[in-house]
Amino acid sequence: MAENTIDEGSLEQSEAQIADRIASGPTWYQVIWSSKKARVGIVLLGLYVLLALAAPLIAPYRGDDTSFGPVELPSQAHWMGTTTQGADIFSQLIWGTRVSLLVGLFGGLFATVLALVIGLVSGYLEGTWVDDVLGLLTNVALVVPTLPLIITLMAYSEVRSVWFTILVIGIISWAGPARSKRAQIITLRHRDFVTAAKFAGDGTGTIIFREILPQMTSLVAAGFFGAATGAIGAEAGLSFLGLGNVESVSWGTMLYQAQLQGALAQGLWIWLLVPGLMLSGLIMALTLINFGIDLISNPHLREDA
Amino acid sequence: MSYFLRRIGYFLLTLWAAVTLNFLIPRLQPGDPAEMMVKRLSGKDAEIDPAKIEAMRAMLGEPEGNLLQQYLGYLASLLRGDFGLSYIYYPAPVTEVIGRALPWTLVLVGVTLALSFVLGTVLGAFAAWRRNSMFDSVVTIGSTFIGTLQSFWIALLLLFAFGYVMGWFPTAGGYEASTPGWNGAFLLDALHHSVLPAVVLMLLGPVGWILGMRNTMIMNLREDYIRLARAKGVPDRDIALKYAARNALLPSITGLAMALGGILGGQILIETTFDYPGLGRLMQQAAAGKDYPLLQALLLLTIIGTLVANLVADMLYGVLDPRARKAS
Amino acid sequence: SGRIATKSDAPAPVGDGTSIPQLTLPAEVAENVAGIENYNPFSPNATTKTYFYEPLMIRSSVNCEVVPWLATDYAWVDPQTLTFTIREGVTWSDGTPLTAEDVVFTLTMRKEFPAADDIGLWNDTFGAHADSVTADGQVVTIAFSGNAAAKFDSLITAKVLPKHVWGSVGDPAQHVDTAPVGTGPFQVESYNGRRLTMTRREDYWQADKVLVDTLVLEGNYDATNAALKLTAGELDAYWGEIPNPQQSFADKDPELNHFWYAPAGSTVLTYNLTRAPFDDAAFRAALSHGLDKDEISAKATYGVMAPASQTGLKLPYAEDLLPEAYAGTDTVLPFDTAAAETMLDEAGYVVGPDGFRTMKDGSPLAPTFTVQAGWIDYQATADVVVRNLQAMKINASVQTSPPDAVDQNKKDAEFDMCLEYLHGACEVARNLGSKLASDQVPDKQTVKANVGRWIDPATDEIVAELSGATDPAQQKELTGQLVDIMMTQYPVTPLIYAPARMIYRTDKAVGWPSEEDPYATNSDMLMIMTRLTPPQQ
Amino acid sequence: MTSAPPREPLLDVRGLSVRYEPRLGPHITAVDDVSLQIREGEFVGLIGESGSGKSTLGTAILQLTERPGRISGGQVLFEGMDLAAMDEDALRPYRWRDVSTVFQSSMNALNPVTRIEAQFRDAIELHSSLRGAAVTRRIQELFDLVLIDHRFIRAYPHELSGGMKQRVNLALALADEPRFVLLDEPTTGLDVVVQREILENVRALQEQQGFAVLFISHDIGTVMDLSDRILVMYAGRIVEEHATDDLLREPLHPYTKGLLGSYGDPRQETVRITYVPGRPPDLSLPLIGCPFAPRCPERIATCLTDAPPLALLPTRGRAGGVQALAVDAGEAWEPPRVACHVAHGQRADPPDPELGPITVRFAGPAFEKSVEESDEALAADVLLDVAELSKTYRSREGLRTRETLAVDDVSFQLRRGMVTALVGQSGSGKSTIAKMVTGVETPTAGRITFRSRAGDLDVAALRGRALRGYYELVQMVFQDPYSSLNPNKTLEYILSRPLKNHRSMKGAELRAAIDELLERVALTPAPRYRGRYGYELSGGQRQRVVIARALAAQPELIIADEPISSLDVSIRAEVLELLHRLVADSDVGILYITHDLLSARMLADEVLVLHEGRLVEKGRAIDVIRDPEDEYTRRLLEAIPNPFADIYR
Ligand SMILES: Nc1ncnc2c1ncn2[C@@H]1O[C@H](COP(=O)(O)OP(=O)(O)OP(=O)(O)O)[C@@H](O)[C@H]1O
Ligand SMILES: Nc1ncnc2c1ncn2[C@@H]1O[C@H](COP(=O)(O)OP(=O)(O)OP(=O)(O)O)[C@@H](O)[C@H]1O
Ligand SMILES: [Mg+2]
Ligand SMILES: [Mg+2]
Repeated sequence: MAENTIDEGSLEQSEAQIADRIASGPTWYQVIWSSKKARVGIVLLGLYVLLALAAPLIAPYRGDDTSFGPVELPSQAHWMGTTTQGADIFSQLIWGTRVSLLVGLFGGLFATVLALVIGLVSGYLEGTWVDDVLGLLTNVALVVPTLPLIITLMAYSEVRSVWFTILVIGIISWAGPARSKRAQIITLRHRDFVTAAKFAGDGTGTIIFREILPQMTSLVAAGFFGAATGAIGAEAGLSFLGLGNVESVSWGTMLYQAQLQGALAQGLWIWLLVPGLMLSGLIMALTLINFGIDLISNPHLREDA
Repeated sequence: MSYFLRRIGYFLLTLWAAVTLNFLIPRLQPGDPAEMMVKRLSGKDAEIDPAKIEAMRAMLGEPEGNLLQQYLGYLASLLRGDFGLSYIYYPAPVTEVIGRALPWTLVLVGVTLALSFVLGTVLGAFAAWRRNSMFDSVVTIGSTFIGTLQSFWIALLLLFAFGYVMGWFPTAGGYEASTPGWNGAFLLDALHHSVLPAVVLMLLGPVGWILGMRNTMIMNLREDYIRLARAKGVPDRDIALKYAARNALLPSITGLAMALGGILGGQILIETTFDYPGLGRLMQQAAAGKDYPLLQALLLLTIIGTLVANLVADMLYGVLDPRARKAS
Repeated sequence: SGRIATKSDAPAPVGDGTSIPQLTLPAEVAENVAGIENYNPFSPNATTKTYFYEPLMIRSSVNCEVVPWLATDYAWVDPQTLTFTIREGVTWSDGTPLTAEDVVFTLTMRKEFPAADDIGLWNDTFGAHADSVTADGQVVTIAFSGNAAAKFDSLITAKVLPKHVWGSVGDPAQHVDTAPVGTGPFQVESYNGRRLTMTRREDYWQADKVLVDTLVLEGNYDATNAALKLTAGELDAYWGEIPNPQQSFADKDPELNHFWYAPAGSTVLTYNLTRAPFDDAAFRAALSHGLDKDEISAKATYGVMAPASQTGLKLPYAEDLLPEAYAGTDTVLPFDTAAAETMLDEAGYVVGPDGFRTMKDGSPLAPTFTVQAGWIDYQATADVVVRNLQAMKINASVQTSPPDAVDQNKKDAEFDMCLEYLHGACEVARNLGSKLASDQVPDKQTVKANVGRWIDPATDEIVAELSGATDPAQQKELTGQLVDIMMTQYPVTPLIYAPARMIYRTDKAVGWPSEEDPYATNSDMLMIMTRLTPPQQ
Repeated sequence: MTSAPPREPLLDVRGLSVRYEPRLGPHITAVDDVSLQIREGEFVGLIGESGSGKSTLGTAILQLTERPGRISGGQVLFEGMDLAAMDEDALRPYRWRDVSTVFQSSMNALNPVTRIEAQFRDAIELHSSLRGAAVTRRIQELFDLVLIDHRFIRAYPHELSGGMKQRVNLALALADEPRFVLLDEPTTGLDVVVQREILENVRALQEQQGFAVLFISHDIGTVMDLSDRILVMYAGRIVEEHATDDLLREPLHPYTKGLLGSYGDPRQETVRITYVPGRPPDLSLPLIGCPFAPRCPERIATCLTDAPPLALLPTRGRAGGVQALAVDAGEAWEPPRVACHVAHGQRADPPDPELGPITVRFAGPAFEKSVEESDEALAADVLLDVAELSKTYRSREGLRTRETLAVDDVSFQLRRGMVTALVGQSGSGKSTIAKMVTGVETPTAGRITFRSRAGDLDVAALRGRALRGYYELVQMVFQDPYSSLNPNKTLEYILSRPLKNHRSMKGAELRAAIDELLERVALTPAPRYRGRYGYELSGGQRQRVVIARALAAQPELIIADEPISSLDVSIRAEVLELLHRLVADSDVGILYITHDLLSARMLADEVLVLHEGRLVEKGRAIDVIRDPEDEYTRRLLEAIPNPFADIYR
């Protein structure tokens, strides 16, 4: 019994020493940049962002311009041909970057914020009824299958805008991260510097926002990139099932239309191939960046990463 | 209240909450199932025959009483194990419909899950052990890349390449000419049909296990007991297997227990793409066709699967990790 | 109603006299997961509803001819009394002869079990409900409570059931029928949960006309798979949607691969007539002239379906019904943006400072086009329509919503424009009529046909008269009046014809319906089965 | 302790260097050209500040260096065979049978998922012909050696207490009767009493079995107590190698003097301890001259330019001879080695006249405490009155709830301007008392009355805002300065919080107050420290910041829970000094919680001894230490290593 106390003590101490070594070591951006994978990811993401921002300059036509002849083969005017509705595939591909990035950014943000708030509240109020209720909610959210939930939520919407997709993705993906953040907050909450802040007269809000949250940045960042990756994939999946916003030009809707129009039977395999490649490129970029972020919170993975 | 009872209580509470949600989800959806059914049966460009809708309504039966009464009735029939008749397979009972789809999913998803787990764990462990080697890079980068691919997209490409162009594999369904049963012809037929879906699952399945195992193993390799084992002169292979892998396996095994619970949800996207007659496809159909009784039963199955898997994973952890036996 | 086909319509002589060994057609089961065997025609999921139980008569969906089937003849004694003469010499597959009692049973059991009344015989949908069904020898008499002429088309589709089997099964809707006893041309050979194999009945009442020895129903294919199976010859016909059938299928073997998309009705642009400016016929007229139906056809159907006539009739098949005034003229409105703009200007919808037209009072005009998400041809259509409207300087936009939501919008009259299907079956009162009748305005609960809410007592009167009319001349006269409304008032604007698809191969059988021989559509498979012959060597 | 006669070296390390070359961050030479020899059956101590490279050296000797570390040069000869040149397969036969170890954090060195028996079994079966029951008998023998009940053989590691795990590790290290055992701080984190017990156990075994030991620790008291010979390490180099007895009498290197100075005898009327100011050098930068020179009070000009080699000092005793060496005539004498210009110069023949006389004591800063100071303090006003305080913790374990009586009927008073030490073994309830006194936990029974200048407060009843108000009166200094400073915050932010919250300061006033606080804890010049982050400071500096933060609220009482136990010996005195000055200057009361009687004696005027939640002894610090009444207090006292006992008595 007595020894148990030591055990914990020494553990805490070594944790602190590790934290110390990290803290006094390279800065976070050095750590991320040090990883070859992350570097590739950042460059790749940069390309995508550029593509999205400069879409009007790069794309020959608007993605939703359907005024061309349907099913044209690749040509000078249409590098990848046109869709059955007469849209330029290459232009759609480029404009589609915008939607995916938008969904990634805001879907990731929304899910992260939701998870963070719920995790924070229940972690900080650990053991109270609020924590119990939120815990139950989290558990339920974890066991309810997502797809039918999405279908229900989607069926409700008269207008399927990208924002609605983002909302739905956020709503279905907060539970897991919220749980891990709760655990993280509970360990942080028992750290000495939090007690010290209490002694310094800081209120709960100040402690959470100025002492605890900054400690979680790498976790939150990793969570954000994870959620963004998930959101982009989810948008594609939803769109593929026809549950997305069919008006917007996204890679998911491109795949959906290609599949619906029997693109493969018509030999229009480019239409199916390229959106999937673009999608996986973007997800790859985010995943690679997350490798770098992992190195911050997990120095063991760091050596020669 | 004792710890044990609390756990069971929590389990039941979650179950109740999930079951209630399950009751509400379909009821919150707009649209009249009878109308939906008739429209679905007659197709998009077709006249809606009010007589057919009337008949369909009579067939499906109107829900009785207010929402509370429906809810109580629902709970009561759940307790009796009565899930009613499926709408889209009317008049087949939901249990029978699910019973037909269950083996397909169990076999396809179960087998690929087991194989993925074994393969992923072994590869992950090996990559961690040979960290920074060529093998490690190939496995890590490769699985990361595969992990970024969308399952339905791979499925479509495989269908195109090996189904349409090469014609090596059937492109839809679970079997074709043979009669289901324990006969060689059927088993071969079913195997032939499940190759492509299984390939997709086997491509994507191991990714999570590989990366998870690799990470935990790398962390474990840093532990003092590994260093001690080296100091003891324990051969490398034993260190890798008995020390590092044995410890790193713990989270993977609990993960496996959870994943097994998830089997009951099927693989909606993949099964749909391959038109595979499993639970995932069934769920997609039930959702699209607003087959409430079927949808509810499937959801319930998934929920219970996940909950039980959670419980099992907890208990398993207790068995596998001596530390947990005391701690929790 | 229509004409009885004469005996001379009998199938062409059997080429070399041999039979068709086997045909493979897509499964009728909508879903294929469970493979549950049930031949109950009332089940939404019946393994087949076509080949075992037969109807009284078959009315071709294309040319509206009534082909006698289990009934050899029918007669309207008066608009409230209908008689059928039941064919003699027909036997059930268990050997029992078919009697008029069976027909009476088939019709009367619906009264007790409304779930089985899929023809609305005992309620007041389209025509008065029945009071009694009686048999006298081979003649079955149905007495209605009022004028029931409009019920005829659905009435004849009732599948006749053997009383000696079905009389004791309780609620027919819930019966699981695994051993069907029917009058149809085939009997079950085997079913493996996915593939239904049927063999020809030698004792079928018109066995000489059915040359298919083995009929296989298999697979619920999507477009891509179907195209693949068809091309490979593993499937002989298909009537689901295959986008771009010319390229995906027909071009791959022009000799053997064919398709014929018969018009089943039209896709019509429906306006919300309760909202300005759609309540203004001049506005609708202008719009109707500014739509590029050819492009719609190209984008939505790969040019397969032709632009539709503004009359609401499917032409040329319903040419007979066309009133004198329009006969011989092109009733497909030409695409002319300039003309449309002039019409709009004249009607007072002038271009405002922002370059878009305004309402007559100068308030902004920005209609939305509500379209079903996932209905890809509808989306393409909406796309073109909105582009056309923009060209007319009307600031229109598309709003895509889930189909259920669109239905709800239709029920609530919460839309500006949407697409609707105008059925092109033979009963003009039931399709064109119901689009324009005020009692067919949808309510909160049910979608009915008059989605645009055309409310006009004069029209109501025409429709009422038409649905009670049994005389062809009178029918033509009344139809002409409805056509006139369409041509002058533009309550809806037909865009293109909607297809009843028939995609088939001719290596094993010929005699499929086609442009040249448009005798039936895919909903008349039983009839088609009697016309298929082996290809001539 | 006696020096063993010279024997052939069992282990001969020649010019060993180890470099850490992480991809990120600077590369360092953690072990720099180290040579040492260990003979059969010899017990050698290796001491040095944290980070001096002790573990790195030990690990390199065992050939267990891991990435990013790398042996960059030198040989490790074991009986003449160079281990450093062998590959893993060639090494394996040597492992454990010849060379074994107990690691620094041996608490985690046992595989958590296998039974202890299995972990012994593979070590034994790998290296001997014993099998089956013979192995079991061997394990039982080993358990007997380390005094652990046989039933724990079948246990899992987590079922053992920390002390037992350490002993099991020790037994495991001896499983194959090795010739050489590396002990790397085998008892860190353990309770003093337990620690003492284990180490004595080790020493007894070593003498009995005759294996050689390299014992690494920064707890020099213990090392001195046990070792025959001492190696002192600084900045990756051995700076002194000396037989223990001689070293105690006459440390040669100024750094060694500094380390030794941190030990004093608590029984003395006036206790004086020294500390080495400054921080060790940054090993990633090239070192010019003697690495210790910047901190050295004896340094001469040459030290800053020329690195002194570790050279033999063949002279026996000092040339000037302050004190004669008492060495038994028959004993073989080994000449010490030292890397110091001054030490060599002073003992040269003739001695370098510019160097001044030889000193034994560290010439740097020191901290003294006399009995008189305590007597004055004991008369001050009562600040906190604790009466019949008890605390029972309830925790669930499986199906049962377990109750722990952490504090049992404790009464005491704290006075202004006085330090009261609360001494006790781990788990005795010290922190629990601190928590109740600070209102973090509510007592199960008893009263805590805070007699502030503004009136009496019932501490147990304080909630929310009132509790926050109470923190204007009571502040806390934590055990671990690493975890009690948020690494992401500047010192300015950290110090501004209590000033803002408790003293409502703003703007220029606030900044001035921060500077004043920094100056008060001797972090001068203040502006240079304001913008620093916690991680940029040494442990001692951090603890000063923690103390400054506690002072910011101008509290009347400060609770210091083991404020120095996680610090390096060389900086402990520094913090004690600061706390001491604080009491003298600001009239605050301090409740000083510790398990270390020496530091209690250094700082406290009154001592409370806690044992299993009960107060077993209470009195003037010097009295309690000189004449302990309670048996338990006596045991605590005995556990204090006192290497000087022979010399000063
Ligand atoms: N894995 C590593 N990577 C980089 N530098 C390291 C690593 N391990 C240790 N070091 C550095 O090497 C130096 C020596 O470390 P070492 O652990 O040997 O010191 P020590 O004397 O054992 O300290 P302690 O008393 O704290 O155990 C330190 O400066 C430390 O920061
Ligand atoms: N929150 C808690 N729940 C249950 N038991 C506890 C709790 N905190 C402390 N204890 C128990 O109370 C006893 C006293 O603990 P406390 O932390 O006061 O000891 P300590 O003297 O400060 O020890 P150390 O020197 O290790 O810090 C120990 O047996 C400990 O296990
Ligand atoms: Mg060390
Ligand atoms: Mg404590």
